[in-house]
Amino acid sequence: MNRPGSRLAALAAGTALVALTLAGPASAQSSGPIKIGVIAEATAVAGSSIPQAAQLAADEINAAGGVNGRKIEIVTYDNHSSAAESVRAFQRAATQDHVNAVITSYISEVVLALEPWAGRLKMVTVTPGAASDVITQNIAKDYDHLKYMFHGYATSTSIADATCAATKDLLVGQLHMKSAVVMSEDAAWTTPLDAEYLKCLPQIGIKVVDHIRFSPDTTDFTPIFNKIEGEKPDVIMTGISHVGVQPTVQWKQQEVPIPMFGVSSQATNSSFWNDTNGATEGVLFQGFSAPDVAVTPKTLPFVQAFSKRFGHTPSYCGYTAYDEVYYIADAIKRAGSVDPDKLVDAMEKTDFVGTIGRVQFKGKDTPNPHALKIGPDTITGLMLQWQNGKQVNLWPAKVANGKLKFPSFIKIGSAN
Amino acid sequence: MTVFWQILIDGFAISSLYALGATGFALIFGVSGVLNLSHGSLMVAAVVAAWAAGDSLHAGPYTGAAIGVAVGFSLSLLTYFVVVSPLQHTRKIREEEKEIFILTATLLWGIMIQQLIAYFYTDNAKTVAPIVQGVVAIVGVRTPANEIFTAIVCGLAIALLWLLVNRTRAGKAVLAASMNPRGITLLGVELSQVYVAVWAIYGVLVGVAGVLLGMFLGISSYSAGPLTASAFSIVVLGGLGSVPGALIAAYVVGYLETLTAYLISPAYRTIPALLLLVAVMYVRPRGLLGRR
Amino acid sequence: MSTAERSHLEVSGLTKRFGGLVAVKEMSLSVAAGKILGLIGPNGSGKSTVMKLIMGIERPDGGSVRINGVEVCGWPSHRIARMGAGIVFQHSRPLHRQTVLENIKLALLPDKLTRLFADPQTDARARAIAARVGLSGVLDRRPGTLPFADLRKIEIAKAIARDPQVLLIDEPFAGLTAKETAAFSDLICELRDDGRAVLLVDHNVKSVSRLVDRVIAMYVGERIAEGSADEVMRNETVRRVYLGGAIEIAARPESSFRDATTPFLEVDKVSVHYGKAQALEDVSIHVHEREFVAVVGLNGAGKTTLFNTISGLLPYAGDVRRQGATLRNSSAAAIARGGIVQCPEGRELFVDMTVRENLDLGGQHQPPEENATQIEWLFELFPILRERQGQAAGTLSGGEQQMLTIARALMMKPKLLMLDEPTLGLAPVILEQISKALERLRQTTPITVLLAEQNVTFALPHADRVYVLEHARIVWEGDPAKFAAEGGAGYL
Amino acid sequence: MQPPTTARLLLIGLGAVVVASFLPLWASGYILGLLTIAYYFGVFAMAWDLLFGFAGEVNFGPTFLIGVGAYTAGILDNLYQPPIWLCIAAGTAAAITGGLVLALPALRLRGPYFGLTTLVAVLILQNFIVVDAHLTGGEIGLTVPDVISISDTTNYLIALWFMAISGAILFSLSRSPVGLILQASGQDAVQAGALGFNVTKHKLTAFVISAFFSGLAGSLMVFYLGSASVGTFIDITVGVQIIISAVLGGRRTILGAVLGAIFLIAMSEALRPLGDLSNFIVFGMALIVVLLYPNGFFGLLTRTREDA
Repeated sequence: MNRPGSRLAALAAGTALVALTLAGPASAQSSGPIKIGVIAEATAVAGSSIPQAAQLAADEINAAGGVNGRKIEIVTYDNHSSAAESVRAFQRAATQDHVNAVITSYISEVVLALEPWAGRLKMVTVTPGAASDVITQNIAKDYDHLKYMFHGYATSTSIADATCAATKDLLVGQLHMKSAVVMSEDAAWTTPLDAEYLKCLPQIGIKVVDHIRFSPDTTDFTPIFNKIEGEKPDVIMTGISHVGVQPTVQWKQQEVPIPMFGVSSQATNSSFWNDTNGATEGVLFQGFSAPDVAVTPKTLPFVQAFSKRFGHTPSYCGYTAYDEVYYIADAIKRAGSVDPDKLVDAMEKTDFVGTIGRVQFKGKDTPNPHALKIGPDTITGLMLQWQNGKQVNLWPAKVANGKLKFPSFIKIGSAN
Repeated sequence: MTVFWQILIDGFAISSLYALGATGFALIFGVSGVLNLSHGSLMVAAVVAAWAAGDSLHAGPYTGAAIGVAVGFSLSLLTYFVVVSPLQHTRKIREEEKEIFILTATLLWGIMIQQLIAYFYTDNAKTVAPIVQGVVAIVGVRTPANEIFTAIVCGLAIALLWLLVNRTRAGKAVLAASMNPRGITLLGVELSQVYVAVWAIYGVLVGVAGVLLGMFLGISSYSAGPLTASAFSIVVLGGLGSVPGALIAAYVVGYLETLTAYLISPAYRTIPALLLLVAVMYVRPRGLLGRR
Repeated sequence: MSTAERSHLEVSGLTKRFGGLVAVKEMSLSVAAGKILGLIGPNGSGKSTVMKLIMGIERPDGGSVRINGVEVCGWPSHRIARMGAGIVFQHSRPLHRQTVLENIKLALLPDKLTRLFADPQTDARARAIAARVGLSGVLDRRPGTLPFADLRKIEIAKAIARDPQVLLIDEPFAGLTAKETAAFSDLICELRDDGRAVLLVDHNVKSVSRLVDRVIAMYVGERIAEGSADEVMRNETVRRVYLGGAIEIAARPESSFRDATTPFLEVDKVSVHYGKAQALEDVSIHVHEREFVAVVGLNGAGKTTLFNTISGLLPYAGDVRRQGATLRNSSAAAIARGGIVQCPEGRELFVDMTVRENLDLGGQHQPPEENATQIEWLFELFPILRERQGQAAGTLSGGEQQMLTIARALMMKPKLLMLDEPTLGLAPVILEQISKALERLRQTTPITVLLAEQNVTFALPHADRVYVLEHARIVWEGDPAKFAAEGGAGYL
Repeated sequence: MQPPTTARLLLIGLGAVVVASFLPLWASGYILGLLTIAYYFGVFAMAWDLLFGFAGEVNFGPTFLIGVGAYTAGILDNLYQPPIWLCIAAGTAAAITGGLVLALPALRLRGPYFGLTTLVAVLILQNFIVVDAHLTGGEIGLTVPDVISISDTTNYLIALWFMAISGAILFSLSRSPVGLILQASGQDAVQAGALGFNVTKHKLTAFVISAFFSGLAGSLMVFYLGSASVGTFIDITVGVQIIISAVLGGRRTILGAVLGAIFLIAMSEALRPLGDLSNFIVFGMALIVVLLYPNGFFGLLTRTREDA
């Protein structure tokens, strides 16, 4: 009669013990190294570059003497692409490992889940790859509370703008295209993107003949492509991230005679060529960086260092994460302290030329504070194309390293 | 008019894929009453294996496909011997509770496979190098040769299965076992052997279905869950344990999805199929051709 | 009619169809307070269905069920229960994680969601009931640890917890030893003496004759006789149903079989339990090569259990030997391949397959050409099967299915053919055909047959020797001639 | 060997909770955050176990109830910012309604059919949320402006005592007369009916109770996390976690579910450095327990076995 009771009692203590074993020694505060937490998706191609690039930057900075004599230490957490796990990791970073800033995730769901926590735990947090406009809109709504969040990557809207700018020069200017079909996955992040497409495309003389939104878990794209073929547009403006391999492969298989152009997050991965068995030949996709495009003097050195150390080129988040470590360090230096509020002030004054361009954040009173400024004199973005296994940049002209080139089944101007 | 043909043709390919995927699933349930929730993971494993073979070993499409099928096959047997068979024989669990335990166990097993794949090959979507390329025009519909190839292979595989089951002694025994396991024992057939045979057949089917899926659409380790769910619902819709039912259901679902994608909106592709399923559940809980 | 007031249970014109089959037809019965009615009939006679219909577990297609004059026909069973009917199921499934006491308390609980705490007297009442059925000793034990008889007592206790005036008991004595049976009978009598109306459902009159005031005998859904136990036992129709008509026999003396020393099949002191229920108790039988042995006994006596034990489908104590070699370690399939083939009571046909396919499956262990000749021979034996070749087995009539079952077994070229209740639910004319076929087998082939039957007239003409199985034990052994005199007596 | 009595178990449970209440004195905010989530999952798992272990219904869609509750509360707060308790009440109510809508027809089905229906309910909900992004925030999730508290300790204690109270209620319920009837209905509906119990009524109640706690816990968790997303509340994998917690902890024990939940979360956290291998290992361990110790942790601890 007695045993099981006592066993249970033992368990009660055991429960607490489990917790204990997880608790490491709390580390020192102001002296010692500056800690930057990196919460990212180790098994996703896009995410896996984030901790690597951050580490690279940290090592470079430390080699150069660190920040105010303090070394930078990168603490990484794998979030298994899950928002819930990210929150737990974030709590650990802040209250257990006492990091001074966090770089996290390319998934908007994760970043948005962390945003309130950044506010609660007063933790300067920067995302290297999420695109949702909501992140910065939230900051605008509740600046005092959420000002610790910084959007280190372009918002959907500004990505659409960058794409339009490229469309103007490449498709309208060079190929005299007149019509387009907007094809996006039906998801929250594409809502502002599509809205901006529909606004800016007509302004540059492209008629949007149809606007297709498909379920993100679509596997069979034949119906969609058939429909588009029927409408005979000059180009398909894409807004895809959750899917990428599937539509690309089926576009090739079905030999859709219309080029795909626009946002295709998966296409920015260097592994995309292999994942699609080369089906991506000729696909155009917007980006802010590419392995052999010297966007700034810093880009190529970074890519070389990165490839040398990790054996493969960085994902798009790699570039931004690398820059983020630098400008966080820079902000700490300027703030002369790691106090969150001081750090935020310094971050807001960031003016830093990184691997993807000149980094400046929009001000407190803009509709989306702490978003990157996108434009000719800050970050222009690129328009790349897959050409036999390589990502070739076509736009803007001054950093282009190739010419438009389409596979044989593409019929340019088939409409007219 | 062309829309009609488009729906007819596209629907056929995707439906055939569903059919192939679900057949094995139904067979297993029919014979041993096991719902194998690691189904999707096995398919994904086959695809990734085929892809990896092409990617890292530079194997040709045929070799790649072969390797994929082989992996599906061996994993299926592994599933049976490591997870299912022990639970079927244990005395620790009351018979009436074994169902939930086998469900849970295969579920866990599936997740383990999925995690392992993600760990080694990331969760990116993968596509298997297609065996045939190019486009063919059928009644004015430009159709990828691969789509036709897929449909044909599925057809062949199902036909072969049919022959195996109806024209060979071993196959007959399996079929009989699915109708009346006790009867077949009394005729001197070892059920344990039948089970192994069934899991072997299932393994091949899963492998083939997976590889075709990988060539035609491409899948990632995330697809494991949805794949299981779709097989599950198709089989229930057709009537648990009835292979013909599963076939019919597969085409119903496939065409319903294609219709929705064409005529309503690609955004709502899956919803009508789900609703139909629920409706059938309530109107005819045994499914279309359900026996049990 | 005036009985309506007096009798607690009043059933009239009760009818139930399953698809085409009429399971219960225009059944009427009435049980008055303080009386016990026995409802008897062989398997498939519909007696259990009647009970389920009364209790509302099955939905009647017509008729009336009155409890204390209240029409409850078609009500859900929980409402009928509240009207004062209780049922004791043959198979008990108590709550395994609860103690005996808790199991009894369960039955005392009101059907309320708000009742979060059992009211204090519940416990006392539960204990009282337990004492009454003789469970006081084991109140805090878990059902899993109790003998079968106690499990049955728990069922009774649960059934009487709500103090029902109408008590239905399904096969009260199935699986009980003689001693337990006696104790159980007394308990039932007490319940009657409380002024309850008790309906006992069982296979044969004998087991309940001590208790019942009146007996109704059913056959294929209809009442064939009613009266006192003796009357019913003497009733011609009943005798025919159970014993069949006059018995002619053609036995060969046991000594005439050359393997007299070690018989082909020996079942040696075999005991089998279903959970706690004793299904076979020290059963020993033997069958010589080429001999035709009949095991007669009523449903529930253990015939099927015996066969399944021989076929290796059940775990058992004791030993089963084939030509002196134990079968303990061989799988059911191996035993069948070894030539001991069973035609199961349930037939176990592959209903969606054609007759021919079923036969082929039987012959799958032999080379095709042998099968061809074998099938030819079987079509001689059962001509009807030839016509039905291409038809799905499920669509055959009962008799044809039975023939197919036998034929399928014969496809395996068995040394020993075990026939379990081949006559079950078959029309006399079909029996005739099957009987002829068996005789033909016996004459023309070296086959050994072990036949389990409750229909004695069918069994005896072929049998060389007869065993009588009763309540899991062999109670009589001898040749058919003696059976008519001794064994038959008290068989009903 | 007899398992401990209801009162005794509750006492020990209370002891454990009291001990756990003092954790904030020395455990870091991270540990607290970890356990906070674990406790909410504990409630999910207990609610599931009531349905499976007692009513005998395998609900593959616990996240349907949770999701409906969580999102209703979240959306309400997002749109109108009423007082939080109102949102939570609304979420709970919605979950109960959802539970009824699902259960009324679904209870006519048995075994895998019932399971599939609940599974489909989850898929449909998921589709709806992704498609109606303007209302639900879609796949990137819904940000909730208000939170109950931003203090780790407060959140921790709320979760802890919420779990403790839910556990006490559910556990006593399971051992109360109603629980007894429920168990009887789940085990043998025919017999339960013959004993005069309205089986459907009782199973429906079980479903509603399960929905109540799932919805309530879901709503509370939204206001702890400050955001709701498919990945955290609705995804099938979340449901899988819940089911596994319950089976691991020991089905038909209610309290065991909590152990299962804490184990799963603590484990996956402790093994985080291993990346995706961690999940592989955690689920591997779970599989081993299922294969070798079908009675789960609680079974091992209390030696509760069905027959012996």
